[in-house]
Amino acid sequence: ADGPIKIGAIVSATGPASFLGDPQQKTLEQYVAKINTEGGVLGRKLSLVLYDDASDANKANAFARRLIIQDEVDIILGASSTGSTMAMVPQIDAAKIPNISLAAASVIVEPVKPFVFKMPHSDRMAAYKVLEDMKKRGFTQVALLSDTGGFGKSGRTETLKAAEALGMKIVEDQTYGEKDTDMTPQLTRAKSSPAQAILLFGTGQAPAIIARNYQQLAIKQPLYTTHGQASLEFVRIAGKASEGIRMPSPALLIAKALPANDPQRKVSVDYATSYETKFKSDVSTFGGYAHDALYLAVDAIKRAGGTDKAKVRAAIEATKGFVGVSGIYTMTPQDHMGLDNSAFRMVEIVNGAFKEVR
Amino acid sequence: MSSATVLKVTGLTSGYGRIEALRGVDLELKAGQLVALVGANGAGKTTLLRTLSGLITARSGTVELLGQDITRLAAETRVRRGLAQVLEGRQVFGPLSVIDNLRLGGYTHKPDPDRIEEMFNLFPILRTKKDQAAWQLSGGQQQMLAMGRALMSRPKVLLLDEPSMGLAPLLVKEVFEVIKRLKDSGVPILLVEQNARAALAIADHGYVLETGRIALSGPASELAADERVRSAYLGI
Amino acid sequence: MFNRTTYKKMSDLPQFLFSGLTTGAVYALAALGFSLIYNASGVINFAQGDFLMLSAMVTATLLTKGMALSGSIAIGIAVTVLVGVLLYRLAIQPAGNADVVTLIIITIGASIFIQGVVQVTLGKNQQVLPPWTGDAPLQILGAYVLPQALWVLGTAAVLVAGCAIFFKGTLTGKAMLAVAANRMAAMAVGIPAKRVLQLSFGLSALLGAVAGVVSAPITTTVYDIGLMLGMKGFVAATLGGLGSGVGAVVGGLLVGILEALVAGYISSAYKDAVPFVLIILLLLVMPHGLFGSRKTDRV
Amino acid sequence: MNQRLPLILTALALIALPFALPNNFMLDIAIRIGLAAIAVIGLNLLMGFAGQISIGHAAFVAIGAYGSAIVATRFGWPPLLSIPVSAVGAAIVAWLIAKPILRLKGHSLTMATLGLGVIVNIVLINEVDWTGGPDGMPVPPLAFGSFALVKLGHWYILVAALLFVAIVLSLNLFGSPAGRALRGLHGSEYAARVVGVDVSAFKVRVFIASAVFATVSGSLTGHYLAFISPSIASFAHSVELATMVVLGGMSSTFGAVLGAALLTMLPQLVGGLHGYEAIVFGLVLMLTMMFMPKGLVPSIALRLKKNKGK
Amino acid sequence: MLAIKSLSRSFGGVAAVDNVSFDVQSGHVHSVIGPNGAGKTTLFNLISGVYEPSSGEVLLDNTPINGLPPEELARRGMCRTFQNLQICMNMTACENVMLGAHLHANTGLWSGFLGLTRTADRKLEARAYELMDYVGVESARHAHATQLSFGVLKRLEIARALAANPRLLLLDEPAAGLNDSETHAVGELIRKIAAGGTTVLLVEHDMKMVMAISDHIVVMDQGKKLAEGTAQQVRANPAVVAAYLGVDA
Ligand SMILES: Nc1ncnc2c1ncn2[C@@H]1O[C@H](COP(=O)(O)OP(=O)(O)OP(=O)(O)O)[C@@H](O)[C@H]1O
Ligand SMILES: Nc1ncnc2c1ncn2[C@@H]1O[C@H](COP(=O)(O)OP(=O)(O)OP(=O)(O)O)[C@@H](O)[C@H]1O
Ligand SMILES: CC(C)C[C@H](N)C(=O)O
Ligand SMILES: [Mg+2]
Ligand SMILES: [Mg+2]
Repeated sequence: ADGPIKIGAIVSATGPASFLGDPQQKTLEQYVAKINTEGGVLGRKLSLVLYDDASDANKANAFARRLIIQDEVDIILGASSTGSTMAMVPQIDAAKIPNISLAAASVIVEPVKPFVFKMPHSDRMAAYKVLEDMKKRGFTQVALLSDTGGFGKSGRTETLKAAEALGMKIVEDQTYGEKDTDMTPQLTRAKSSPAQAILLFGTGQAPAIIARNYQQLAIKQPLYTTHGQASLEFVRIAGKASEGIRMPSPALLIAKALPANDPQRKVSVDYATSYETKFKSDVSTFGGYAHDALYLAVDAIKRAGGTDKAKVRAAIEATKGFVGVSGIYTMTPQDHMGLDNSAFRMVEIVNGAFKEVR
Repeated sequence: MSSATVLKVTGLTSGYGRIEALRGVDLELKAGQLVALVGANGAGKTTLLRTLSGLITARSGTVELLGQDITRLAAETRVRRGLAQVLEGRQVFGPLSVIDNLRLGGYTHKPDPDRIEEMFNLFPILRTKKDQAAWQLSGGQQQMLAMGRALMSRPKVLLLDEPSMGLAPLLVKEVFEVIKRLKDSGVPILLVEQNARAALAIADHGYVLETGRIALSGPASELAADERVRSAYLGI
Repeated sequence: MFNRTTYKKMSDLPQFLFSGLTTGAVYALAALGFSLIYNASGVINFAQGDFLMLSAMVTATLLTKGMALSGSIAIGIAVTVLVGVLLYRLAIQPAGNADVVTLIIITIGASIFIQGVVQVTLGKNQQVLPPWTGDAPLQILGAYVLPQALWVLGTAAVLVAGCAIFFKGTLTGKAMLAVAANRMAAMAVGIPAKRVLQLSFGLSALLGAVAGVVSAPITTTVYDIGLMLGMKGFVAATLGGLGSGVGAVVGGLLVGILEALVAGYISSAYKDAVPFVLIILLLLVMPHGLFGSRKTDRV
Repeated sequence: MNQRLPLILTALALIALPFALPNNFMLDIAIRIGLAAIAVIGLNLLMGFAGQISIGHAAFVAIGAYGSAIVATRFGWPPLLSIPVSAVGAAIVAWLIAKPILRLKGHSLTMATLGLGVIVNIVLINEVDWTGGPDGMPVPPLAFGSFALVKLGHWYILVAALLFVAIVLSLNLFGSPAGRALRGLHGSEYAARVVGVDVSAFKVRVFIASAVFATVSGSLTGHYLAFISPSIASFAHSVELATMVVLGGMSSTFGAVLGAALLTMLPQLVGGLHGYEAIVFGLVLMLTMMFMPKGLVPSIALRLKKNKGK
Repeated sequence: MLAIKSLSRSFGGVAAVDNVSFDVQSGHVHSVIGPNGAGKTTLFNLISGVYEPSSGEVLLDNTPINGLPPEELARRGMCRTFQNLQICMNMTACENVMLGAHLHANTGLWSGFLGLTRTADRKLEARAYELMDYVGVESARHAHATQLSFGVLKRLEIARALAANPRLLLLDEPAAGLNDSETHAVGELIRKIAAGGTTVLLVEHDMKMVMAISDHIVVMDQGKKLAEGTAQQVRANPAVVAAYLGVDA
């Protein structure tokens, strides 16, 4: 009787953030088709309306309006980056349409906005996870290298705060541009500083180059990055230089190594295999967020019994123990991310693969 | 001197965009001849020469060079076949040196240092400025350079668009002498000159162009004596 | 802000300089391509950066398909040169006597188009080429230098010398300058203007292509890296004096070194802004760049 | 030349448009086009009239957007005041940098404007406390006293009215002595100077004027989108603005509007062609310029004239 | 009204103008002649503020004007044409002439934006048409500058300079590209301009015109002043004949 359920999505399929948006687009298309062949949701088919904001926040804003007014979608997934998400928020608020963002920064859900939710672990959680691991290894002086994009910038702020809270010291605080091709000057300064470890906070292409620069300079201090690098793609580009790098990551990257009783194992392995078979490229956690967002939305729509926006919103907020590839989500009116630090695992790159550090 | 026709133009029309600047021009240049083309500003003289050398494409009509139809040929092919032109308003290659300007005049031919030397002898001032950028030359010096550049290719047919413009009286005389000498050495020349009197004086034949059409033609001496020509172009 | 100025060691200087030189050499090669097309047509080719990207992307893709490095590089370069020539033949030449700004917009369109095609056919993933002669860094004056960086510097030197000889020593090179100075006069002396322009696009695509494959082992490549490289190349070319080969190289190296020194000694946050401020100041003193020719018209 | 007719037609078109548009989404696009067009009309004064190419003009759009947003949020001024304040601020910035920068010619100038854009972009990214950094910042709605502008229809009326004013101003300037002085210094600086045109003063003035157009457009854009991020000052956005000018036709006021319209709509039109957007977009850009090298409006005008002639 | 005092300018060691002095009487037609490369155009460029002199002085109405930019000189009543055409190719012929009247129009940006100059502009346009008729390019009334032939552009420049209503008019080879009849007409035009009270400084290679209309002639050669005087005096000067005129001039 009812028409299809319209899922709107805005991702950065092109532009500097395409490493995020591209797997997200692929994932969404693949899984919407999959759900439809399995009979849809509540007897209705899903119909995906996806736009590429080309990594431009203003375009994201325009497309959000288009999804709302023209395409009349029932829910919006995305955007890929914090900037694009924040540019959409005013429209989301005004239209009172549920939104699940695929971007990380805490600002997206702090303060809580009634209709805005997000999937990835926040930069703050990453900062704590990394600094705590450093502290465990006895490092208290840290050199920080962050990119000037949204993720790096707020990651830097969170790291500075976390360091203070943990009684650690950021002795070198360097930045770089997302499109830079040489970060040896910044690393040289980190190398000459009394830092005992280096934290790289950023996403995109530069970190792989940084890893190579790090190797070139024969730096001794261990290098940490964040879930912004959580993909084998990073290992492929950085090559040998990625050996020994540690980062916090969702379970997805170590899916096959998870114990059989781990609740995330099945869903993670399934997603990783089907993505890798279909697209012949490495699965990434970024696509994983899209996977989770889609299933979370579907789950909420089922529980809401339809696409009434207020009901779906309430259903998302009431999510409990939803098992995704990125973690196990439990939303509350105060927490629109629904993850805690346990969903984050510290991994290290060993022989070109991710190994969980215990 | 009745000999072969080197350049034969029939029913030539040409122009710019919506403007039709030439409307069916017939003209002939015979071997060893110097033909003068006169006409008021905007009559279409420059347009005619540019169409002949292929800088503008003809809209209809034909141009034959040494018996071959060249109406559709590219400018560089025409140069290679022996056509050379001195452009109106000098048009030197400003940033390039004087000597490079001359070298490029012989672009379609083998490098020819002797010829450069000949040009320097013809216009000694160019020798003293040979390494200077052409834009630094005075107006008249640039005009000499333009002439020298055109002669570099040892043309078989020469089109001259106001070669005496901006030259001092002594040099005007000299340039006219050069033209005469070239003609005597057997190079047929089509000469556009505002200095109609001097042009007709050395020409064998003349054409008067008015708003894109040939209004008059005949032996140069007859034209120079023609009442209409005298009042309209010779300032008498 | 704490710690901004804490650990600035003079002993790091050689490292900064070498880093700057290497990035600078890539900028220089991009700048050289700009200068070449500019010399022949007065056009700023916004697709210049995409030439660097294209050759590296094609090469990387062929490598993953199992082809040998040298063969992949050869094809990568050949494809790029072909694209350069086609850009002229299919997009610039048909526009006829259009204004330079119009032609510039066409190159912007071409840049977007090329990126679009690469992204659809070769993918959006970051790619990297293996270094030509190993990746064990060498120690020079206390700085760690990748062998590939020496390749970049050497290639830049060779190409610059080649360009200098081409423009100073060959008639074709001069004809190229003549076409830019006065297209009509060039045609009138028998210079085949279209062929010369086509050559200039082909050559600058070649410069870009070589720059792309020689630098990709260090910088990595991705379909949209051209914009950044193009912008830096343009800055370098203007700084050195657009149209001057030496200028392109000096400009490129200077921009690279400035970036490295500012990042190393002043502020990595403002590392892109500080060089721009300096460059603008320099242009105010030398409006035609370091090696640019002065005006070329008289009244 | 009759100036009235095109203006009357424009007014009619602007009035009729909302009734012709099928839905609010189209109205939204129309508003965005209008906002962009105001900036492009201003840039056309600088590029089309005076021939000073700028690929850093997005800096002024950004100054308008952020200026207005910062004044409104950090100081709590009413937006109605924050817009003129940021326009004045931008004018002062423009005035300060215009004189030295506009002494440069050709590509050096282009490069300097590029630098200006990059510098503004970097400042916006780095001064997080003021601008929210790369994540951008929210902008309060435009309010007149207690009446806040949120309805699309209201926005349309405001933007259409301002666009109309901008068109009138630009057309007026074109045919005035000041406009001739600007176009004259574009054609030949020497010629303009010997007849008494104070070239540098005129360049400075038109730079400021075009900055103010951009600022007003930027402020309104910020309020309209309710959110701004540094990408508004990006190199790509600057190039987009310059492209709009050339695409529409250098020095043509209606061309500026058409250029803005085309480049604003195109991404929306090709938005569904996943992966192929860039290819189509690039092709359209190239083909338009190849077959209408003088830009849309002059080329179309020429064609119309030709047909009439026949 | 104009006094040139020991004016010099060199380019890379070559003295293009070398210690030249002379006075120009108001209301006269004053010509500067000399071989190609003698320094005439450079002299014009020095007087009109395009170049700055290496040494020496230019006085206009007894006040030094060295180093003043062209636009300031225009305000003081000087205007010129160029040997290398400087026509604004992005405007119509008529607009080029109207541009000449810049100093006599309301050129405020605000007035422009607000359209306050419409009526005044109509008058300017009428005046421009008048001037175009006056210099004999009435056929170009509705043409765009790009559509005109060289000779027409040359005269259009004179019309533009006249539109400025200058007290001192510098003409650099106004007859180049004109035929004898047209040259004759321009000669008469210059006389008329002078009769109207405008001082004319003329560079020209057409001796017939120069001799016919000049009140005073300065001869230059290799940057230096070679001779000076009336047409008869100059013509009789053997040095001038040798360097420039040739025997049968
Ligand atoms: N580039 C152009 N675009 C449009 N029309 C042009 C162009 N050049 C010349 N014309 C027009 O074509 C006609 C012929 O011009 P042309 O230059 O051939 O005349 P001309 O006889 O050489 O004149 P002059 O003696 O002034 O040099 C004129 O009406 C002129 O206005
Ligand atoms: N900007 C410059 N740079 C170098 N040399 C110059 C420059 N301007 C003029 N010259 C030189 O100064 C000399 C005088 O030039 P100028 O143009 O004044 O001559 P002119 O008398 O006007 O000659 P013509 O009658 O040929 O126009 C020439 O030899 C010229 O090469
Ligand atoms: C790690 C990514 C999911 C974060 C993303 N780059 C952002 O801007 O928030
Ligand atoms: Mg002519
Ligand atoms: Mg001269």
